[in-house]
Amino acid sequence: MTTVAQQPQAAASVGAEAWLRMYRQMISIRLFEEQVNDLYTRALMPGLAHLYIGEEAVAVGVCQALRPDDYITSTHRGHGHCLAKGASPDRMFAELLGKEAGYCRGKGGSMHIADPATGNLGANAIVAGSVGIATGAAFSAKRLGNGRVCVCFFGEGALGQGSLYEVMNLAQLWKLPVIYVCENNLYNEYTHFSETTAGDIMGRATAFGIPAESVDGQDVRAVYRAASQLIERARLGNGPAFLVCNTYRYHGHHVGDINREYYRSKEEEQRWKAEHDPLKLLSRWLAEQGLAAPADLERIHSEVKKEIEAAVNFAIAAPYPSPDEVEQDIYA
Amino acid sequence: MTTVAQQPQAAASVGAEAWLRMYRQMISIRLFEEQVNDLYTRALMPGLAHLYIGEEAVAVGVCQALRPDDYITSTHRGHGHCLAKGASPDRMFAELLGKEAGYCRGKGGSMHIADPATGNLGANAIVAGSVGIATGAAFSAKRLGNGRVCVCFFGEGALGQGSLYEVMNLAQLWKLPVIYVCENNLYNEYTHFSETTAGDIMGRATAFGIPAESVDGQDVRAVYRAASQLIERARLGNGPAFLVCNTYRYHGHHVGDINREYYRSKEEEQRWKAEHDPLKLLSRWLAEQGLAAPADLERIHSEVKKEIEAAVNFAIAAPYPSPDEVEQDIYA
Amino acid sequence: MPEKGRELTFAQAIREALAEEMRRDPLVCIIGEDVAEAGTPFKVLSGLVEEFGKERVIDTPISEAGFTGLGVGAAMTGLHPVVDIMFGDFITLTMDQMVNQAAKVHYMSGGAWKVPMVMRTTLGATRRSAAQHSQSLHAWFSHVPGLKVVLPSTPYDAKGLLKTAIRDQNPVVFFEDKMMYKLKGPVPEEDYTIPFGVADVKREGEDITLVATSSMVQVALGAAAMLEESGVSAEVIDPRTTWPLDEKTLVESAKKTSRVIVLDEGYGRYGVTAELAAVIAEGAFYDLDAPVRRMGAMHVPIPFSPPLEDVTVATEQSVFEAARRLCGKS
Amino acid sequence: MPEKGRELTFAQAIREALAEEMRRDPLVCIIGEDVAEAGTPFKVLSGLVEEFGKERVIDTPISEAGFTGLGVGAAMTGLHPVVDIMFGDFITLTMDQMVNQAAKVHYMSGGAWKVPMVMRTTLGATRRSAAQHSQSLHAWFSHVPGLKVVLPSTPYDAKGLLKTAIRDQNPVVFFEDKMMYKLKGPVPEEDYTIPFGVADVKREGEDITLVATSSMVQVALGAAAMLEESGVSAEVIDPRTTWPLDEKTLVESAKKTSRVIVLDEGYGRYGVTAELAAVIAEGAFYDLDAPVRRMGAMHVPIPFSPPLEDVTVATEQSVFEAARRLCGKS
Ligand SMILES: Cc1ncc(C[n+]2csc(CCOP(=O)(O)OP(=O)(O)O)c2C)c(N)n1
Ligand SMILES: Cc1ncc(C[n+]2csc(CCOP(=O)(O)OP(=O)(O)O)c2C)c(N)n1
Ligand SMILES: [Mg+2]
Ligand SMILES: [Mg+2]
Repeated sequence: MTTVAQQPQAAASVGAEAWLRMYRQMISIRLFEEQVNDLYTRALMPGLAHLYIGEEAVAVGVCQALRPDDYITSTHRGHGHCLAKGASPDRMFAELLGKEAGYCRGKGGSMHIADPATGNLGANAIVAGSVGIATGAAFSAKRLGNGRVCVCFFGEGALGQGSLYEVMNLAQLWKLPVIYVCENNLYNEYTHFSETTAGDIMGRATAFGIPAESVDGQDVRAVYRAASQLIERARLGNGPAFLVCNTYRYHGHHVGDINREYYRSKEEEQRWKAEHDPLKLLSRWLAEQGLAAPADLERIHSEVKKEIEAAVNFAIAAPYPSPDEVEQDIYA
Repeated sequence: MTTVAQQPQAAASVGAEAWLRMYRQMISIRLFEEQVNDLYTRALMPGLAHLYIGEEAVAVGVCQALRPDDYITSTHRGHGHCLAKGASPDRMFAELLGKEAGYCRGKGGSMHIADPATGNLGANAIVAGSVGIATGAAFSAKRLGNGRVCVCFFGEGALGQGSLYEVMNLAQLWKLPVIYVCENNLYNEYTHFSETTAGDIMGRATAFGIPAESVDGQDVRAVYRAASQLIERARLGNGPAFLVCNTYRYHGHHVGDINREYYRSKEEEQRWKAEHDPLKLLSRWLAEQGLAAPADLERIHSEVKKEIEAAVNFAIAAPYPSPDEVEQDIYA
Repeated sequence: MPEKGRELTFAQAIREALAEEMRRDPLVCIIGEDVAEAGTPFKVLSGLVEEFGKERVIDTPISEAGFTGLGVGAAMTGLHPVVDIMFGDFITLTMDQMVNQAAKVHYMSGGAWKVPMVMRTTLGATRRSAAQHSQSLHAWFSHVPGLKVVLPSTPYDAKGLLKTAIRDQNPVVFFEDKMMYKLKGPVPEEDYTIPFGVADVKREGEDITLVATSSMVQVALGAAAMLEESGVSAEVIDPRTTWPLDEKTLVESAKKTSRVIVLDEGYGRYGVTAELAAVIAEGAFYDLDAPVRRMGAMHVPIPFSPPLEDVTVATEQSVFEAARRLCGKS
Repeated sequence: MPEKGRELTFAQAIREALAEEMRRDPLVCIIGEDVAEAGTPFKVLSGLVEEFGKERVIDTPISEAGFTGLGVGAAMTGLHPVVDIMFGDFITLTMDQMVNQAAKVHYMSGGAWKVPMVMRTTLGATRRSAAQHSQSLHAWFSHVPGLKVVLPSTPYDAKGLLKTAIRDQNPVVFFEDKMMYKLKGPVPEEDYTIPFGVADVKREGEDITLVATSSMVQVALGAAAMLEESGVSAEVIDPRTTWPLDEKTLVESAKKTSRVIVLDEGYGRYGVTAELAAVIAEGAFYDLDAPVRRMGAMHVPIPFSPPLEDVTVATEQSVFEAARRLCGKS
């Protein structure tokens, strides 16, 4: 559907630096999430969290194709999206711990991180809860003519929710610049998606005349390439698109979901980690292409590690909001 | 998708008698609705009603393919469905006038006629409001193994509602015997469906792997043939189907919608009436085939006319429920 | 409230408020089913699309959840949408978007995002529209922190409150009694707004307070006129917004008259009458001479049949009788 | 309520009620997200799919509106579905199916069709789940004629009331406090049911009545124990169903003690506390020594941060203090 003239410059002009930036972001998400798991295990984090480990290439590949002022909406499994869109780990950890310094002053927690500065309209704990918001942001962008687009991230579980179809109809009728990114990690909580999803996923968008693509969500280059094209197409006024990223979460549905054999096998998990790890795939390619030596990647890794550790320590040390903040920010 | 072995007997064995029965039913609906309009104009009917005139072949063609114990769900434009499924005009008129003798003891009115005896689960005044109920009835039929199917009638406006997609997904996953019959009469109230419907309608069902067909909804024979096949297919355990019937309402969205030029032209209305009238189409064919002489059809017409007149008089004479019935039937 | 001058219908007042706000602020737009050329089935919006175009008066598919959600996102990102839900009964389809999204975005984000949107919808029975087109479900939204809920009862209030709603930076739900669209009343030409959370004394009186919302204000005023003839002086108070709620004015009137009837067209049970009665019973505890009497819709799905439907809501006569009984007059 | 014998957790009591009813009646089935092998995220249903199979314990897509609607249709046509809505916050998505369909089918059809279905869902905060997973929205359903609403507070009540719900011929919404699943209490082995509309006196007392629902019953009992030590004798009454509502028991206790606090975990504003307070203030008007005090959830979206979340709901301590103040003791 995209013509050559509409091909984004970005995809063509990406060089080593950009791939290393994406590598750094993926590592950053991975290490952030490992810390989250650790905070949970050490009983330092209130409530639960849904880890993005294994799916890093999706958020990073897509968000790299966005402008800083573009919008995203995110999900319960949202830390990766927030970080990839530019959030800083310290205020994110602070939010996860319910601290005043958090992005939402502690009021949102893991599932509600939002940040106007990075165009993050917010993570959402209602499955498909943000599809309307994302479509509305695209509606504003079109009306205001500011050239922005919105990416709506959701898991394949959201395909069960009717509101997704309502807004895809609106988006296509009105040619809104919104990209629906379906992260198919194979499971709706504890149920395999094949038990909940009739027909072919791509048809769910093409039914509305919306172009749909499917990519290997573990390959950040593939994600970036596909996302860039669909995003530029939307930016040029050609309307919405649908991108399925096939991926896998390495951990449980949430940090407390430890015994998973009743719904998926250890072998399956092992296979994905061994054969489809987004970090390994990118680092291997970088090495093959001579774009980065192992030492470069190691350096990035240790830099990020330090950053993340500093961030988590910042959050642990940060104060809670005072109880009387409970009645602030109900109304603007 | 249907194989020859699954072809229903019915479609093949239909003879003159059946076509005449359908003719009678269509006339019956037409005259019923004309009376409704008249009741409204004479200020004898409380509230409003949505006339089915012009669309008779859809309800009749589909319901003729059903068993008496099969289920239907209906819409705000539901009189045709109710009559075609076997309701009697007297109790229907009584309901429209809010009388005790009505199908719902006057509590439902035009938009809520329901009748267990004819498998009518009820008309519904929420657009797409009955798609869940219809799918649930099919769920029961499958679980109880009683061989029933359910037909879910709705206007093309219901394609806007997400719940339709939720239940189509369920129906296909669980291979439920439900036929979604989309009556595309071109308008959602006062808006042309092309302004509200992105993509191709058939795709809305095939996206879920549900077979979809489209027929001339003015040709009762085409409707009957298509419906028979999909219904038998469902009855045999092969799951749901989707049938688009292309049709047209001759009157306004409701009886009070008189000046319609701002959303559709008189010429368009005239063209449909002149060229696509379901009664004319069938009577012409019956004559061509030598299955009925004009006199036969005239006789049917005058018989039905008498029936309808008697029915409306019954309803006008019938008493209202006593006010203390208001607190009955809230709970079973 | 103006005594003289120009009169408009309730519907005209709504339309004028929208037109003026749309002229003032190019970010205001209207989104809903059949809002453009049709001007809604109630014709409330007739003429707006001609002035503001289809870019700002936007017909939607029949997708209440979808376009309400779109409104939330549009409000967060720079527009000020007025979302039109044709019948209040259809808010059932928007509860997730209104309650889990619109109402909570500002708070959950620690104040980072805001949702300046208005939902306009209807309430009210006795239109022979049966159970799915006759409900008054404003109690649900009143229960939800983060929303504001407005219930105008006169053309004057409708215009002034709708302007306030559109200028508010929060999600506001605006309920219009569909039986009142043709009601006429004075509406000045000049720009004015009416603040939320300020009850209006629609009529002063000494013996009994009738607290009434929306459609029930007119009923209360009718009953008050009847009561006057029978020697009972009734004060009629309209909270105008159920949230924020002007408790003070309600309580003070109750203290003054010592007898109160609370009227609302929503179901009485677990509805608006319960909150208002509880607030008054608590605030005027030592001054009440009789229990607060609640008159909401009868606790039944609204029946179609006219003789049944008519008994489900309070009437001037039934309020008159209840008030006399409460004053020990019969 | 049994004094001795076998103890079960609240979750076990629910599971046992379901298992027994499914054995008794082959038409009962469970429909919801992750109800089968996963047994729900709260593990309340563990083991049921093993006994009853995937034909009767049915995992669904994430389609709350869709499978609730399917439940309504299934109920009308011969099955008796128990629809599982994982978090009470998601009832927002089912309002049209529950309110415009399930609640009205029987009435609108003049009694011709009935809808024997149960919706099981949760309520309650303080789980650090933030604003979209912590609400207690049972007031909405209580407002709707045609539905019955059940709020068990003990394992014993949970089992007996759930059995009654499943045997009822109407749509019943059953709210379980998710923080109570591990609470233990006596549950007899024999089959029993508990009728709807009968409040339970959880503790007798003389000086003050604490009317409490669901989670708040345990809070009230804790506060009552504290009060006893400080010389105040508190009666604790649990209505158990908000609809039908046992007004008589509430009013009589209020008349006896003359002081009442009403406790509910839903928002106080336009919520269950308002209805209960209004009923009591009216019924016990001449016997109350002080205004009925309402303690619902604070009128804010539930915040994530523990020190904030903790102040949004009533605690034993806050009830203790309020009761003492009401009794003029501090
Ligand atoms: C409306 C709604 N229903 C159910 C849930 C409970 N829930 C949380 S996550 C989840 C599964 C989501 O699966 P998917 O969309 O594939 O995302 P993933 O967790 O795999 O990233 C469910 C059912 C919810 N949060 N919201
Ligand atoms: C949920 C909902 N939204 C809006 C309406 C108002 N309404 C009644 S009929 C109708 C148009 C329906 O169009 P369609 O489904 O094509 O049926 P038709 O009237 O053409 O038979 C609308 C918008 C409604 N009844 N329910
Ligand atoms: Mg998934
Ligand atoms: Mg139509």
